[in-house]
Amino acid sequence: MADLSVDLGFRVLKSPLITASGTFGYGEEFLPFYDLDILGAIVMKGIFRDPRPGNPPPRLHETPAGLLNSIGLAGPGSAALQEIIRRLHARTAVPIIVNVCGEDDEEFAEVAALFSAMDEVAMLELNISCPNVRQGGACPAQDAGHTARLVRQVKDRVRKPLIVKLSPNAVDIVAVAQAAQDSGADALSLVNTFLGMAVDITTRRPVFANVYAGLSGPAIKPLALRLVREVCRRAYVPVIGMGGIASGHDVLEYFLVGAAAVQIGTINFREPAAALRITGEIEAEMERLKIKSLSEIRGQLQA
Amino acid sequence: MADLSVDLGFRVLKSPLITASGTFGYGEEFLPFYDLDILGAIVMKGIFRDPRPGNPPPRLHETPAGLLNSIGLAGPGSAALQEIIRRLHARTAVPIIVNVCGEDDEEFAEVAALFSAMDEVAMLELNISCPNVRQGGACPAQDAGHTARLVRQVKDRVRKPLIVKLSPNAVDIVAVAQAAQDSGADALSLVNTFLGMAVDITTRRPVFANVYAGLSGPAIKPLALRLVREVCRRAYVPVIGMGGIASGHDVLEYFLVGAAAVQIGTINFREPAAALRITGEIEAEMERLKIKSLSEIRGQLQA
Amino acid sequence: MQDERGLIEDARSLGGDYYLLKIAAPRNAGAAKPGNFVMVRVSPSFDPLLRRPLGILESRPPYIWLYYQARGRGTRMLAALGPGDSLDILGPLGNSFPEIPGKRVLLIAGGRGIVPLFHYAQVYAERRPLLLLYGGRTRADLQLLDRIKALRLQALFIFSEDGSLGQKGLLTDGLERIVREERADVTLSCGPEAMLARLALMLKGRSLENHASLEALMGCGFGVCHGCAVRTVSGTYRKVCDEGPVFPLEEIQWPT
Amino acid sequence: MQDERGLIEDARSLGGDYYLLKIAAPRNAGAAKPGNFVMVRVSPSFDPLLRRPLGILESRPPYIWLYYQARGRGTRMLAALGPGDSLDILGPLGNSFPEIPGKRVLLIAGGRGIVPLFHYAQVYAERRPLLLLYGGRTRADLQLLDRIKALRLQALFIFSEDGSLGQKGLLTDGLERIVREERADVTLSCGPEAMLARLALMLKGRSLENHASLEALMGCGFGVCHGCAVRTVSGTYRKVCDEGPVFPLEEIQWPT
Ligand SMILES: Cc1cc2nc3c(=O)[nH]c(=O)nc-3n(C[C@H](O)[C@H](O)[C@H](O)COP(=O)(O)OP(=O)(O)OC[C@H]3O[C@@H](n4cnc5c(N)ncnc54)[C@H](O)[C@@H]3O)c2cc1C
Ligand SMILES: Cc1cc2nc3c(=O)[nH]c(=O)nc-3n(C[C@H](O)[C@H](O)[C@H](O)COP(=O)(O)OP(=O)(O)OC[C@H]3O[C@@H](n4cnc5c(N)ncnc54)[C@H](O)[C@@H]3O)c2cc1C
Ligand SMILES: Cc1cc2nc3c(=O)[nH]c(=O)nc-3n(C[C@H](O)[C@H](O)[C@H](O)COP(=O)(O)O)c2cc1C
Ligand SMILES: Cc1cc2nc3c(=O)[nH]c(=O)nc-3n(C[C@H](O)[C@H](O)[C@H](O)COP(=O)(O)O)c2cc1C
Ligand code: FES
Ligand code: FES
Repeated sequence: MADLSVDLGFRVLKSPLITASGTFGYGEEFLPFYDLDILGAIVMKGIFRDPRPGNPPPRLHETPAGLLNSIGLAGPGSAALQEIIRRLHARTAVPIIVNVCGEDDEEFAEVAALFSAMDEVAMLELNISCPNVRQGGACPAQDAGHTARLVRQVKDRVRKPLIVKLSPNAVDIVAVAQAAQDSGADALSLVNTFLGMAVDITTRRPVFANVYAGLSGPAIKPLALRLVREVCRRAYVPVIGMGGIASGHDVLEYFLVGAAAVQIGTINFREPAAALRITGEIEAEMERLKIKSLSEIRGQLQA
Repeated sequence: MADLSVDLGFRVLKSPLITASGTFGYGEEFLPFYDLDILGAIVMKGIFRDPRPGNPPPRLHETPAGLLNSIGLAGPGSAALQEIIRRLHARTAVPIIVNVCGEDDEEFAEVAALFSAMDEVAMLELNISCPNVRQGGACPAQDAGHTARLVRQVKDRVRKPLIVKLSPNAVDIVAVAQAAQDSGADALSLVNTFLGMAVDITTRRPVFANVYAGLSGPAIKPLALRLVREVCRRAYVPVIGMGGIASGHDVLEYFLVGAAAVQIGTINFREPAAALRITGEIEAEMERLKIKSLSEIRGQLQA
Repeated sequence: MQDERGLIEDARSLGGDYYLLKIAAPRNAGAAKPGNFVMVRVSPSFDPLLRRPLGILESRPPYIWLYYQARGRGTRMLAALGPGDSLDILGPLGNSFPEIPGKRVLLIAGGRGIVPLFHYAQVYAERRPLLLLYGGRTRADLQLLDRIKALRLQALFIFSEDGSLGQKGLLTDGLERIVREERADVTLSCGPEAMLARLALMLKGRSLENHASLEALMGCGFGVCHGCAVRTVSGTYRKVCDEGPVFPLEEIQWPT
Repeated sequence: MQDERGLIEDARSLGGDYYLLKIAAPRNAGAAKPGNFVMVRVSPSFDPLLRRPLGILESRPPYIWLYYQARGRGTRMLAALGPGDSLDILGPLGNSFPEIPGKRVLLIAGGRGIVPLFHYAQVYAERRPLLLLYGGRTRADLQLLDRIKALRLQALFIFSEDGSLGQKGLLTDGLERIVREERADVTLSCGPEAMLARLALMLKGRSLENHASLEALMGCGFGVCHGCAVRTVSGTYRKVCDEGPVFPLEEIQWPT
């Protein structure tokens, strides 16, 4: 059997597959479908300090091969998540990544510090790129200066590896990526959802109360892959690629443009055991292509 | 029957539906499918001064609900297109829009002037946004300063209404839109294709020789609709919306965010008589919503 | 909860956009309780991307029956499938209607809302008296009458808005009298949002116990996406897929 | 050229990924010439977005027959359709093989490349002697032999790489001898690119007239997208859909 492990420098993962924040609940929900231990890691749904109700419905809108969401980061707050993590950690050895959110820089730092202190947590992912918190989709990751300040501030308060999650809606995603790594990010992950919208022509209103929502799913893969390549060309820290991944073939494409690991998101909704299938497909592709380790092809795009 | 006409200010079109450049050949190819006269206008495939062979194959790659293309603006050159336009004009009364391209500003102006002088041509569309001319997808529409210079230069040489076609890959599309209208554009059209890519994992090469290609089709609709809304909020000239339109419902969404007309592109490949079907669907939706004219809903999004 | 490959045994069009599917899905069939639903993947294509939630009409292992209205893109693709085709079925999902022994239960079904209530009646009608109030716009919305009559209900009241079947009017027109004359203790309901909202208003302040099964847009169906939120009277949100689809009628903030 | 709604009359799996479809499509059937193809919309879904080009195997109005290999996403969806399903068919498209009366014609088919050549034989075999050289990797790639034998060809030469049917080897192994012994004047060929490239090399400089039917990625099939470009020896591009799919073998720049 192929060796699926990947090396992020600061940590080796037994598989390149990580489940993306907001698409995997708190892990527990997937225990009926497969042993989470086959995964490289799981990312918890984004968390703020306090409980949040989330946005009013509708929160989803299906588009061709895509999904618009405006969940609004509904969640139980940090204290409750700590409990959930302890419970989950007792049932599985899969590395747990906490997706840290904040209304302002101080909240980001505080939440990050809290989870950095937990033994059960492997890494932190700073979600500076959620389009559904403020109306119009503004977020720190749209601006390199803000990103640099925020990453430094958080980095000062944490001891765990810090992944910074970037937005495809940034004016210049490569500049933001550089700002993040120069400010101490241990890894970068991208992309979060693309800003999009839909209109209810009968009511003449936007489908979503916030007007814009985030687009994910297979529809965005060609766009996300290009952005991941752009960032990988300038990044000296490992890049975790995502956006529309639905097959082992997709995973290898992300590796060829330079990703060191990948996340799978929306596909988990459609197919709860997607990670299991994709793991098998990665192995099959590696065998077909006679690759012993994914590091052999990482960044090896001949362009 | 509903009145489908739309007023661009400088010209009234009998239908909001225009067929998009590069997806409708030179019009003639669609004569077997329906009477072109049902359309508001047709846009010719992009044209340079001289004949161009286009890019090496593969030039297309299908993605979920989308199409990546890197045709490279293959075409017979301006002189041959003039002949084609005369021939077509003899067979149909549909307004003809020429999609003007150039390797540099001077070529844009020269080609525009040439077609501006033709009686058979109704308007010009300046294609400053094609991602497939240079490697990496660079084009004038990525930069407001360049756009302003180019539009002024072209405007000085033409007497026909000038539509400027914008790129969704611009760092700031709203700034480019403003630059274009301030420099004399009579209308704006958007979006051209989004930069994306695909990888052949067997050869470890990008699918396309130019690495990046342009994504079109239903997959991009939520993203394009949002950009059209952003531009409409600042535009004082009419905006022609496009990106993934495949139904009458889609057309009305574009009108609600502020479009004054729309273009349909990729759907023409899948369904040669798409415009005929969509025209019927627009009429049916107007009847259902009790709208007498599309101007009643243009920009009427309640957000 | 299982994601299993079901095999279509029988697929029929019943008229009026309604379809009935018989599917061999032993794991779902073995575990289904009245009120549960499944998430069905209608196509290997990514368009539509999401599965569709459908209630379980009946379950007799190894089979389950689905009864649905083909209106949109996804359900129309489902309607194109036939015997021999297979279908990914995730379920059974959600909570179920409470059994509530010893009470007089009135089932209230609007159109396709019959689904979970039919299942309920099929499981419990032998054990105790059940009443069914069934309404639709026209007779086309009131399918399955033969099967319903075979259920041994104590009473069946039928309404159609156009009078093409049963009494003419909305089923809520008959509610008042039926509740009173039949001395119902409990209502279990499922139907369009407007119908449930009207029921909530009419039943408010009475001594009945009321449970309703809700519909909502669903991304996953098993609690992870938070897409299926419904607002409660206390201002918080509940997830229809795993905290429902059955809720106390009074708990939901209905549109006014 | 028509975009018509065809009705599937018969759909069969022939083994080895190969399928045969019989479709009522009177307008296409009435106009089809050997070498023409159709663009088939495999699903109402936008995934796959584009139609698939498939050659016309046979046409007897009001029917056309398609013979295809289900390998990728689109053709596998096609394989899921059955009698009674409808299918949007755009065609007939492209040019056709020249008739070339009075010559000794050798048809060369690799695998599914049999399609346009079968059609050619079906139309012209009664009028003049035709030879067929037919090869594949294994016997599974050489379907339709019964139908081929019924065509009254003058001679049939079969090759399979694994020797499971006919002679063992590539069909090009037999080419030299057949051309010589059977004194062929013309070759008409269709098959994998590597096979056509090899033919071009072997036939170069000889006095035969050679025409090959090409495959290319197609966006539209009727000349508007320029997606189907193939490079010619003169360095220009030709569109396979409307300038082809049949080209003089020598005109194409084959990969080396
Ligand atoms: C728990 C539950 C049980 C259900 N049981 C049944 C049943 O037994 N029979 C039946 O006919 N219908 C049932 N429905 C409704 C059914 O799920 C929708 O009619 C169906 O999803 C519509 O899909 P579409 O592809 O036809 O529509 P489209 O318009 O193509 O759907 C677009 C999107 O909207 C969603 N959607 C549209 N309408 C609804 C709706 N009313 N409720 C939920 N999602 C919707 C779709 O799932 C999809 O994500 C149930 C819904 C829920 C939540
Ligand atoms: C003129 C013409 C006639 C053809 N006739 C036949 C026939 O009679 N029988 C048959 O089995 N096949 C035929 N083919 C090949 C057939 O079109 C492809 O096998 C089919 O399009 C593959 O689609 P897919 O969904 O299975 O593959 P996918 O891998 O899902 O396809 C992805 C994309 O690649 C395209 N594609 C993939 N392979 C090819 C190919 N070899 N040629 C063209 N496009 C391709 C698809 O159309 C689609 O756009 C013909 C091709 C052409 C151009
Ligand atoms: C319903 C939903 C909720 C999400 N919530 C979060 C979140 O809480 N934090 C975050 O960083 N990303 C969130 N995302 C973004 C995903 O993690 C991922 O970046 C994105 O969906 C692209 O990947 P995909 O195309 O594989 O889904 C969410 C996405 C979806 C669809
Ligand atoms: C194959 C192809 C060729 C195109 N060629 C041109 C072109 O020559 N000039 C231009 O301005 N846009 C060109 N476009 C962009 C379309 O006109 C349109 O802006 C884009 O496809 C988005 O619309 P759609 O999603 O409806 O296709 C081309 C698009 C495609 C798919
Ligand atoms: S549908 Fe995903 S949480 Fe309910
Ligand atoms: S396939 Fe579109 S031009 Fe040939």
